[in-house]
Formats: sequence, structure tokens, C-alpha cells
Amino acid sequence: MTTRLDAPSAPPTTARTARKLSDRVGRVRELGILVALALVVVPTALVNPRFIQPQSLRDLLLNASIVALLAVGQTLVVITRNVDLSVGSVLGLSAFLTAQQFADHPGTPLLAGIGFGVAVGLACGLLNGLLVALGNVPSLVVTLGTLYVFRGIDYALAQGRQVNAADLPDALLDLGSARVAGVPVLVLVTVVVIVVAAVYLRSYRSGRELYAIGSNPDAAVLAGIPVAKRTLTAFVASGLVAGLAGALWVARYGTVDAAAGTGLELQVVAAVVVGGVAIFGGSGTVAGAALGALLLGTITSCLVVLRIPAFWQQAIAGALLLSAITVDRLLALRLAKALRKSEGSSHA
Amino acid sequence: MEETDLSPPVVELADVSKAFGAVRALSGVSLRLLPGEAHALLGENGAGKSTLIKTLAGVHRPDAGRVLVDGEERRFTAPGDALAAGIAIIYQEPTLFGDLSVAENVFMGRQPLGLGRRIDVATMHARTAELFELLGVRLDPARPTRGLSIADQQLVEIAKALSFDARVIVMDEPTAALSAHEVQRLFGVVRALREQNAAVLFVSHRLDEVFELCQRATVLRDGAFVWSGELAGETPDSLVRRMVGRELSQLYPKQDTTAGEVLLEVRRLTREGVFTDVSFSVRAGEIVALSGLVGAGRSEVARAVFGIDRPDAGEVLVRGKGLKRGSPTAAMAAGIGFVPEDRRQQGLVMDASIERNTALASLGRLSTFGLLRRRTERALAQDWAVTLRLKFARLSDPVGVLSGGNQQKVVLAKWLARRPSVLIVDEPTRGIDVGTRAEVHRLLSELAGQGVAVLMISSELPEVLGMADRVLVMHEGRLVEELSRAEATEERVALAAAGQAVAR
Amino acid sequence: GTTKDSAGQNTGAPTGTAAADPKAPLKEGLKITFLPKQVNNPYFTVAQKGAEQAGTAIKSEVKATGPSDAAASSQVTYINTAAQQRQNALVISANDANAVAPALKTARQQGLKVVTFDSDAAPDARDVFINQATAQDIAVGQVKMIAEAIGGSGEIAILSATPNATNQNAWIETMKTELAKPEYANVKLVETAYGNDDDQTSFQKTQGLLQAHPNLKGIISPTTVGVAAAARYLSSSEYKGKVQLTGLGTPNQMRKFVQDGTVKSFALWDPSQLGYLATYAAAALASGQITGAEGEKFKAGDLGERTIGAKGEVVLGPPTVFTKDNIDKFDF
Amino acid sequence: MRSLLRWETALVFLLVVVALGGQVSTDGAFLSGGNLFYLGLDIGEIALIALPLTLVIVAGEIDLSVASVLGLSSALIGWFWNAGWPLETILPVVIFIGALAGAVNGLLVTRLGLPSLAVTIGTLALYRGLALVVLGDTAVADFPAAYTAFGTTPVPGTNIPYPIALAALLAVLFGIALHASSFGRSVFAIGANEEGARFSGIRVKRIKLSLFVLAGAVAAIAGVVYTFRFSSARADNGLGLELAVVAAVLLGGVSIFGGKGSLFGVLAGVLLLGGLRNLLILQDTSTEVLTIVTGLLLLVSVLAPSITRRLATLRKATT
Ligand SMILES: Nc1ncnc2c1ncn2[C@@H]1O[C@H](COP(=O)(O)OP(=O)(O)OP(=O)(O)O)[C@@H](O)[C@H]1O
Ligand SMILES: Nc1ncnc2c1ncn2[C@@H]1O[C@H](COP(=O)(O)OP(=O)(O)OP(=O)(O)O)[C@@H](O)[C@H]1O
Ligand SMILES: [Mg+2]
Ligand SMILES: [Mg+2]
Repeated sequence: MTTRLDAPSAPPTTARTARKLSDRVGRVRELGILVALALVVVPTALVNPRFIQPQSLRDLLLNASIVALLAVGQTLVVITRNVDLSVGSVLGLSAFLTAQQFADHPGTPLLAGIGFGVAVGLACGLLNGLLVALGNVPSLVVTLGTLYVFRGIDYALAQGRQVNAADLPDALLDLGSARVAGVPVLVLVTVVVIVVAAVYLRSYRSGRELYAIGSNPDAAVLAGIPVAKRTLTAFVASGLVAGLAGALWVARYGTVDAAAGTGLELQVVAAVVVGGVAIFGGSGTVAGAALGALLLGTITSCLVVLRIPAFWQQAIAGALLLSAITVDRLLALRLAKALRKSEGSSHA
Repeated sequence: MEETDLSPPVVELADVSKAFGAVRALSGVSLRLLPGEAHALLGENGAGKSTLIKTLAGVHRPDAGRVLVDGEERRFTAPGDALAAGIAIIYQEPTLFGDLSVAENVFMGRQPLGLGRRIDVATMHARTAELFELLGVRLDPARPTRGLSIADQQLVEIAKALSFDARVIVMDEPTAALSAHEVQRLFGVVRALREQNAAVLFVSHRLDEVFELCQRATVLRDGAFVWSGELAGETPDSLVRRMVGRELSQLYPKQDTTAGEVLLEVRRLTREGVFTDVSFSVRAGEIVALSGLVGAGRSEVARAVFGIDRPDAGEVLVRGKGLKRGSPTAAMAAGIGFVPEDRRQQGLVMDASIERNTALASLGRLSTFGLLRRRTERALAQDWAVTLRLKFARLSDPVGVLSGGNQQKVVLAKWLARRPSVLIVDEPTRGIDVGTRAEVHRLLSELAGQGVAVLMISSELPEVLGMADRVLVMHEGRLVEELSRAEATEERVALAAAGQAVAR
Repeated sequence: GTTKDSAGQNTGAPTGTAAADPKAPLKEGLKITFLPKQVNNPYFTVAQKGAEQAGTAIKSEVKATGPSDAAASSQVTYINTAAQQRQNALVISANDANAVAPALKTARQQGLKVVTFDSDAAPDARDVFINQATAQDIAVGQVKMIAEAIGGSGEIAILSATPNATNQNAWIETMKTELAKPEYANVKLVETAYGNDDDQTSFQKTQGLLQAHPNLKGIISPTTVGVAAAARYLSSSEYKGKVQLTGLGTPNQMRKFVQDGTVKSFALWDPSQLGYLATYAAAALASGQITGAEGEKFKAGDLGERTIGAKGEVVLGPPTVFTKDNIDKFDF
Repeated sequence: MRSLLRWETALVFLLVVVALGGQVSTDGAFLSGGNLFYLGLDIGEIALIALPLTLVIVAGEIDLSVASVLGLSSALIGWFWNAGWPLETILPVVIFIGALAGAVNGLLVTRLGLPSLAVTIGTLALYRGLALVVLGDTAVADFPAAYTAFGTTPVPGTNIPYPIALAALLAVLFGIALHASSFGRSVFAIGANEEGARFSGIRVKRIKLSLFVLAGAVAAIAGVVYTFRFSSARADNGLGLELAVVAAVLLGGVSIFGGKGSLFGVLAGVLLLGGLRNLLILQDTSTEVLTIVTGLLLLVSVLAPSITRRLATLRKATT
């Protein structure tokens, strides 16, 4: 009744070329950011050699490290086709509560205080995760809501109070400037977090499941992946990292009030996007996101160092951000076209 | 229908009912799957086959009735539960992760682990390659799944189901997108599985496949249980009667028409890496079939003609007038209609209602000064729903709740409502049941009779031979053969498609 | 057409034409709204304490309210609300001199007395402005402090708040005039940066200044947020002791950096006195003791009698300079 | 039953509760003419920008740069005014530039296929930066009273502020466009299934582009309103307003994934947020409560439908 055409032995030997190309597509993103970074740093250093002195490089890394931390957490969430807009508020809340803890209880051990901040972030992330995963509602709306809620709670608790460096233990403040082999401790902490997250996402089942969820949520359910649990995990991780970033914020800046980290969420999302993480989930790496954060931070610093007038800096930063995503996109398009042609050429 | 139950069923559904709102998708259906058998599940579009499968999978929870595994009642609350009970499912619609590699898709959640519970990528790739070997496909386990043709996607789904070493494998229309070669490999694998005493539940609208593969069958009609028993004493006609409850009209009701002027002409169309130098024409009243192997580039040609993709070279003419490249609007204005192959992605807006989907391609005609005339819109949808015998509850229901075949009818309605003079249909009967298929064929034939130029892409040779006035055959992106209705035989088309005809 | 030149100046309705009665008693039970630039800002929290203290002293109700962001226009809603609530007086530090003006004028027409403090609104939109110190006092003091700290010569930079803060810009202008004087011939102002009164931004802008200007010797940051952030950066970097810093800061924020030598001296008025004085002025206006005309006098509790100067301004007094020797005597 | 569960109905119900509750708890001050006038003024710009943004979000995109376009338009008004241009010329030019800014967003999204979230985060910084370049730290305030009166006086013979009258007029136009026209139908189709829309011959790119242009133009109009209302042209006008507008649109029941929503719901959402804010300030509630309430409302807006759905299925399951 339905005889159909029979294919003789399958012809394609295209697999290998296609694979090489797709590997290149994957790798080019991080490479692209590194190139962009070089394009920004080298001319600046030529104009002003001070820019690549140790102090200055340390400052660059330090400035980027907090946004990079948040970007790592955000990546875990974005990969699952969600977004966490509340990170700025979580950081603020954690930073204030940590600072208050240290100020009001001068005997607090260093790690206990930081742990407290992490716990605050974890609690916020848990709330976000529960709402998104159990309520089964869009995370953008939920975390926009908790962005306001957490910030409001922050203000309500702070009541206009500011915790100053003088109120904080020296051990904590030293952490903000301490170095190991010339590398600031905060940067080391960030690198450790990046590595842990990267290995988890690459090589662990539950890490791969995060990609699967973001790639095709319906299929993830059918494949028996515990979607709610994994989504919850991603949000908890993001909250936890934001809590840690809050505690480190205290160490770094030494002055904390309820407004700390306001508006940071857009910077973090920008870093993630520039870092090549697909905003609709399913692909991207934490290393890329962290590099994205570094690139954005470096651009800001360069503009200052190059003595670009203050009023021009924001416009230029915006334009550079746009060119970064545009170039990235054009590269991806070109590679996709190359991929199509190389596959097609085997037909002919 | 007393059966001699020598071995107890591995899986049994007893008096299962399931309703979606007012739609009773299943009412009191029973099914017994014995170890070592291939069991066909048959029924028209919307009969409830996929729903039954999803109930078995734990996707839907039955409103009434029981699911038994090895004689014990089980309550599956999530797909994972069914998997854990040894039931692997190939769903009707592909469920792949486009961003992940083929191997990861196959082993998601069960990746082989190495040191420190880290995923052992090498082993995973090797085992995927073994599975593909078994199925006779050449796919790179490391390539991303995105960009695979529908056939390849289906093969990955099959590999995934096999990798479970499940005792029960359920396949919801696994062959709909496959070519005969792959179907044969699949059947070989199924036979091997049966020898290992696994049970296979098989859904297909192609009865020859059913007879080739299966020993027993269960027939559903309108959600109700109709019949279950051995296939040995059945004929295709008797099965069809059970499925549709009436005698069928002729399957390929081709009317003889006289071809008129050339309506569609394609000249030296090329899209690099996809198809090269494609030229043909279609006359008024003619049905021209575009045949070839899966992946030969037929759909791509159709997309380029309709303006979805921009060709790199060549031109498309309608009634002798050149079309603007890459503009579906221009193609539509010139009178082209296009029923795409992927109805979920390309044909329909799943969340929108039946009437809105039907009207979607005719918005301009349905509005005055840009404002829509709701009543005309509703009347249009109503008319076509009746004409195509659509099975639906309310016109305001989202098309997403319709069965696959009924969804396909809505796509057809959407384009027929425009009364196109050139109609391109890409796999118009994929996933459509026998009864409806005959209707679609009659419809195409009527359209041709009214002077419409029809370009039909189909992977089903009988459909091609039964319907077409002329057959064009593509091989690896090139047009390699053109056959008149008289010349077109199964053999000649198949040879050309395989690239063994003399290139023109 | 309606061009800039053809348009008449937008002069709001002049109010307060009634004559002042210096002997009128201070009314009790007045309802006064205290509207800072931004609630939960430590500086204004201190000012608010002073206002509340004054409120208790004169047996009136002082109610603090306001936006949580310092955007130019967020205060307008609160001004309208105060008018709606039939408050007697409004004590406000304007985020934007012009943006609040229309609302203030409408409110005044409804009988509300308006006192600005810290940052003025358009003069025709308020009755009295309580100036913390004259721009002259502040600018001269700041320039003098930095010049002493860097030993009389070298490059300096300014780290300001937002680009459009009225008072900041007035001070910066005056500082430039002051720097033009011959005694500061060797002091060169190389850049003005804006930290937006945001701790992190100010912190990073400080870094930027130091990288952009290798020969930078000193920084003036005439804003409490900025000077604290700059001090924090300097104290943790290799520039500590090499680059001098002064500005306007609160003793509590700056104590650590004065003690560790990052900052030699800085200045500020007492914000609580500012709130205190403004509240007394508001009460005096609401009681009819004054109308805001030059030369009128009113009693301001512990701060004694004050006289309204030109353009309806009352000056709190020259700022206090804090050094290692006296900083421990202050707590705000 | 079906319509009872609709979010729009719930919003209207909430609005009535807030209005009556506010009226009682403020001794009639809340619904007094004066207060309603101020309430109208306060939500004017948000109501304006929410209109095109609703269409953008229904089409499955987002525009976070609207507040920056507002700021840019304000800065440009000040700049041109300082340069001596007549306002009759300035206003159309500024609105045109706003449309152009929207077109840049739209082109980046449609031509290059970039995600709009990323693009408009970029232009959010770019346009605000350009505003700073144009006007720097200065504020321009000497606009003629005839113009600034639009922001402080009601339409003669009524108690309606001009911005609200304008928003109402535009709301009718946008409502018809979205809900009764073939254009609106296409917008919904694009949001629900972009590829499907393209295969139906809908000019996806062109429509998306036009939506971004609309958003830019209306944001520029909101900038004009803002500038005259505060009689102050500044580069930082409307800073951070984008989240408030997005919040209002989402509160109005528009799906962030596109394809679902109604303009009526959005207007109810804008009114609810504005009304609640006004009421809380009138009752001297502190800002932190305001912030928290805004957030909670957003959470309720997404959770409520999900919860009612669950309750409905539960009820069905138990009976
Ligand atoms: N999620 C759902 N919501 C509402 N109705 C549904 C849903 N899923 C299926 N239905 C309805 O249930 C009936 C059975 O559909 P089902 O998909 O099981 O048919 P089928 O036999 O698999 O058809 P086909 O051969 O076309 O795939 C149809 O009428 C369909 O409209
Ligand atoms: N969704 C898709 N994305 C990317 N590439 C695709 C997709 N579908 C098919 N292809 C590739 O395009 C080429 C031509 O496929 P096309 O679909 O045109 O073939 P076809 O002859 O129409 O077969 P089919 O019966 O599968 O539709 C093939 O190499 C195939 O792998
Ligand atoms: Mg089915
Ligand atoms: Mg095809």
C-alpha cells in the first residue's frame, strides 16, 4: 500500500567537517570576548602605560569580580530559560545584613559573618526558585517582583542606617584588599566559583539537565528530568552566589547602606549576554559570562583612563555593548552559513 | 474476543478514561501488551491513540481506570515513573534538545559516569555510535541536534528509546518521517527486541507496515474501544472498516484534467549548499509531484519558491511575471498558497483558536480599512471546518488541543480559504488517517479540476503515483528526472531518487 | 512662534504678600512635612533627627516622608500630597531646583509655607532657604585644605555627586574662581568626575582618576558619599599617603580614614542643626512671624536668633573642619 | 466561570477595592477631585509608554530603552530651546528622533536577529548617554508658561490632566489597533509563533520594526509631557522608569512570552499601581512599603492565575 523510496547506502561523510565547524562555533564565543578585551586594553595601555600596572590590573579584576560572580549565578538560571532580575536586590540585602551583623556583634568570626550573608542570599534564591518552579510562572515577572520586595525589605530593615568602615572588623576589610601571590583574594574566590560552576555544568548529569531544560522544557518533562527541582537548584545557586557577592561587597567597599547594588541586575544580564549565553536558554558557559563581566568592567575603566569626558562615557559604553553583541551575532551567522555550505557541498 | 493468554501482560490498561474539558479523548479503553509481541494501535486522527500513550507514559493522569505493570496497579505521576518501570516512549512529536549533542539527547539523565561521577563523554559517544550502527544511520554523536532533518530527529528518538533496554517500547508514528530503508532497519530492530521478549506498541497510519510488523492490534474510534485481537485473520479493508465505521471511498480519486497555461515557473533556482539549478513549471489544472529521498531538498525548494528563504540565484514566475525574491507576501499576492511540512512550527499558532488560525492567511481580505469583520471570519472558519470534516468542540478552542490530523486540516483550511491559483503542499497527508487522506486527495484533485496549479511534495510513492500528472524527482539538491503520469512507475521514480537515473 | 527669546520668563504667582508680625507667638500643633532628597540617606537621616528635635521643642508634628531614589522629579508627588493633606509647612531639600518649582508654587497658593534647606529650589518657589554655608565659605575652605595637604603645588581633581546637583555645581564654580588666585598658581585642577552619590560608582571613579592622571596629588570630594568612597579606595591601595584627599564628609564615616592617615582634614556642617534651623524657620513662617523678606529675624531655639539675608537665605554658619585632634568629639 | 477567572476581571475588582478602601480610610481625600488630578498627572507618562510597550511585549519582544528615549527627548528639547528654536519646530523634531531611536532598536532586532532584551539594555545605556552628551549637567527650565501649563492644569471644564487626556485618546487608537484590526491579529500571531506567522505571509520584520518605532515615538511624546510637567529639561529625566512601565504591563496580564494580553488589562494595571502608590503616600506609608507592595502585586499577578487554575483542576478532581 505504501511502498516508499529506498535509500541505498547512506552517503554522507560530512559529519567530520560539520563537527569541526560546530566546535569552532562553540569556542569562538569565548575567544571573541578575549579578542575584544585585547582590543580595548592594548590601545589604552599604549596611551597610558599606567593602565597595565599591577595596581591597575588588580583594580580591574576586583571591580569585575563582583559582577562576574553574579554573572556566574545568572548563567545557571539563564541556561534553564529563566532569568533572575532580583540579584541586585539580593546582593543589597545580603550586604547590608552582613555589615550590620559585623557592626552590631563585633565578635563575629569572619567566616561566620560571610556565611550569614551567603545564607541570606540562599534564602532569597530559595524563595525565587519556589515561586518559579512550583508556581510554574515566568521567572522574569517573579524576579521583577522580588527585586522590589527584597529591596523594600532592605530599606525597611536599614531605616536609613549606613554601616561604615570604622564599624567593621579589620579582618573583613583586609579581606577586601588582601592578596595571595599578588592576586587579590576576592578575585581568587571568584575564580574558584567560576571553576566549580563550569565543571558542574560540563560534566555532571544534573548540570547537563539544566541545559536540557532550557533547550526544550516540554521535552525535559517527557525525558523524566525533575524540572522543578533543577530550576529550583539554579535559582538557589544564583541567590547563594549573590549572597556571597553581597558579603564580599562589604569587604571591598567598607561602606554599606540599603541602596547597595541597585540597578546591578541590568549590568549582570548585559555581561551574561555579551558572554555568549543564549538569553533563551540552552547554551552558554560560565567562563563566557565571567569574561563578559570583565569586558564590560574594562570598557568602563578604559573610558575613564582615556580621559573621555564624563558625559560621553555612558553613551560610548552603550555603543560598545551593542557592537559586542552585533559582532558576536555576525560571526555566528557567518559560521552557520559556512556550516550550511560545507554540509551542502557533500551533496553535490 | 477471548484470547489465549499464555503469558501474563507486561502492561495493561483497564477501563481507562480521560477527558479534556468537554472532549472525551478516551472512554473506558482497555489494552493488554504481552511480552514478545508487536501490538498495533489503530484509529483515525483524533481517535485517542496519542492520549492513550501519554496516559501510559504518566504524562496524563487517567480520570478513571487503572494502569497495571506486571499485574500490579501503578500510579504514574510523571514521565520519569514510567521510564523507571521499564516503559520507553517515542512520542508523536520529536522531543529533542536542539542545543545538546545527539549523544547527550540519547543518554540524557543516564549518561555513563566516570571518575568522581563525572560524565564519561567518550563512552557516551561510543555507545551512541553503536546504537546508530544498529539502526544503520550515519550520524555524528557529537553534532548538535539542531538542524537535523525530521527523519534524523526521529532516528535519534528511536535510538534514545532503544538505549533504555526497556521491556516495553511504545512508538507513536515513528515511521511517519522515515524512508523505506530506515523503516526496514527499524523493523529489524523491533524484531530483535521481540526476541528478547520486549513488548512493542506501534502506531502507524500505514497499514502495510502494521501487517508486516505486528501480531495483534487494538482499534479505537472516537476515544472508545472498538476491537482487539490477532491480525492474522484481518485484511486492510476489514481494519479500515473497524477504524472508520463505514466503507471507504476511493483513495486516489484523481480526476482527469486538461492542463492550461503555465501558472508557476521556476528558472534555475539555486540556494548554495541546499539545492542547485532547479527549473520546472506547473500548469493550471495540473498536479505535479516533487519526489525524492528525505533530505533531497524538496522542502527547501518549496520554501524558496514561496519566499521564506531567499534563493542565491534564479527566479520564480507566476503567470509569466517575476516574483520579488524572499517575500512570502509577494508570493501570496501572486496567488501562491503554501502548506508547510511542519504544522506545529510553521503551519499553526498552537495557542490561537481554530477560527483565528483559519483566518490567519486571509487577514487582508477579512478586513475593511484594517478593521477585522469578525462575523465573516467566523463564517469562513465554519465553512471550511465543515468542508474538511474537522473534528472539534468549539471554533474558539485553541488548535493545540486538536489531534495531529485535525491540526493538519486546519492548515489546509487556512490556505484553501485564500483560494490560491498555485498551491504548494509539502507532505499534505503526513500523520493523516486513511479516511481523511482520501478527503485531502479528493480536495487536491478538485482544486486541480478548478484550474489550480498544484505542486505536491510527498515521500509516499503511492500518493505520488496516484495523484500526480507529472513527477519531478530530486536527488541531492538537483532535479534529476521528469516523468509523465504514464512514464512514472515505482521503479523509475525510485531509481531516479537514488541518483541512478541518467541526469538530464 | 514660541521661541526662547519671545517667551516671557515664567514668574510664578508671588505669595506671602501679608506683612510679617515679628511679635506673633509660635503656634503649637503645626503640621510640618520634612521632605529630604531621598529617604534612608544617612546625611538626611541626621538632618531629620534635628528637625524632629525642633518639632518636639515647639510642640508641633514633624512628619518625614520622601522618595527612595534621588531622581529629579520623584519629590513632586510628595509635595502634591503635602498640599492635599493640608499641612502647614514643608521643609524640603530639592533634588532639582526647577522640577519641584511648579508643584511648590501650587502648594504655596494653597497656603503651604515652604522652606528649602541643603539644596535650594527656584527662589520664587519657596519662602526661605536655609543655606548650610555659603558657597564661598565651602569652596574657599576646601581649596585651602587640599592646598595645604599637597604642600601648595600639584595636580588635583574633583569627585562630585551627580552632574546636575545645584549646590555641587555652585561650589565647583567658586572653587575654580578661588584656584585662579595667585596663591594657588601651582595647583592645577585637571578633572571633575561624577560619582552620582553612589558608593560603588564613586569608588571606581576614584580609581579612574588615579589611573588617568599619574601626577595627581589630591582629590576634593565635596559630597559625603564620594569622600567616603574615595577614602576607602585610597586607604586600601598603594596611593595611600601619596595622594591627598579632602572634602565634605560625616565624622562617623571618615573617622577610620582620619585615624589611619589617609585623610588629614575634611569639613562639614552639622546636618542635624540644618534640619533644626529649617524646622524653626518653617514654624516661624506658619505662625506669621516672618514672610521671608530680607532683614526679618526669628528665634531658632538653641541656635539663637537668625536673620534672613538676601534672596530669603539664612546661613547656618561656616562648616566645621575635622582633623585627627577633634574628630572624636563628634558623633553623626 | 471562564470569564470570572480572567485576570482583567480580578484587576477591576482590585481597583474597586482600592478605590473604596482608600476613600474610607482617607475620609474622602482619595477620590477628591484634587487628588485624582494629581494621580492622573503621576501616571501620565507610564500610561503613555505602556501603550506601545504592550504591543511590543505581545509581539514577543521587549523594549527596555523607553525611559532612556524619554530622557533623550527631554534633553533634546532643552538643547534646541537653548539654541533658540521655536517649540513648534522642536516638538515634531524630537518625536521624530524618538521614532528614529525606536527604529535603531527595531533594525537591530529584525535585521540582525538579536534578542531585544540584549539590544535594548544596550540602547538603554546609549540613549541615556546621548542625553548626557546633549545637555550635560545643565537643566533648562525657562519654558513658556503656556506650555508648562499643560502639565499643571486640567483640560478646561474638566478635572482631567492633559497627559491623561492624551493617553486616553492614544489608548483608544492602540486598543483598536491591537484588538480589532488585522494588524493586531498579526501582532498576536507573531508573539505566539513567529515562524508560523512568517509562513502565513505576515510581514513579521516590518511589523516588529513598526512596533519599536511606535514605542520610540510615544516614549519621546512622554518625554515632552515630562519636560513640561516639571518645566525642567534634563538628561536624567525618567531614570529607571522602564522597570515601572514593564511592571505595569505585566501586572496588566500581558504574557512576557508574547501572544497574550489585552490593552484594557494594562490600563487597569497602570491605574492600580498608580492608585495604590498615591493612596499609600496619602496615608504617609513609608517608601519601603510602597516598594514591597509593587513587588507583591507583580507576584500576585502571575501567581493568581496559576493558583486559580490549580484550584479549578483540584475541584474537578475531587468531585
Ligand atoms: N491536551 C489536550 N487538551 C484537550 N484536548 C486534547 C488534548 N490532547 C488531545 N486532545 C483531544 O483528544 C482527542 C484524541 O487526540 P489524540 O492526540 O489522542 O489522537 P490520535 O489518535 O493520536 O490522532 P492522530 O492520529 O491524529 O495523532 C482529540 O479530539 C484531541 O483533540
Ligand atoms: N529544520 C531544519 N533545519 C536545518 N536544516 C534542515 C532542516 N530540515 C531539513 N534540513 C536539511 O536541509 C536539507 C534538505 O532538507 P529538506 O527538508 O528540504 O528535504 P526534503 O527532500 O523536503 O525532505 P523531507 O521529506 O524531510 O522534508 C537536508 O540536508 C536536511 O538535513
Ligand atoms: Mg497522535
Ligand atoms: Mg520536506
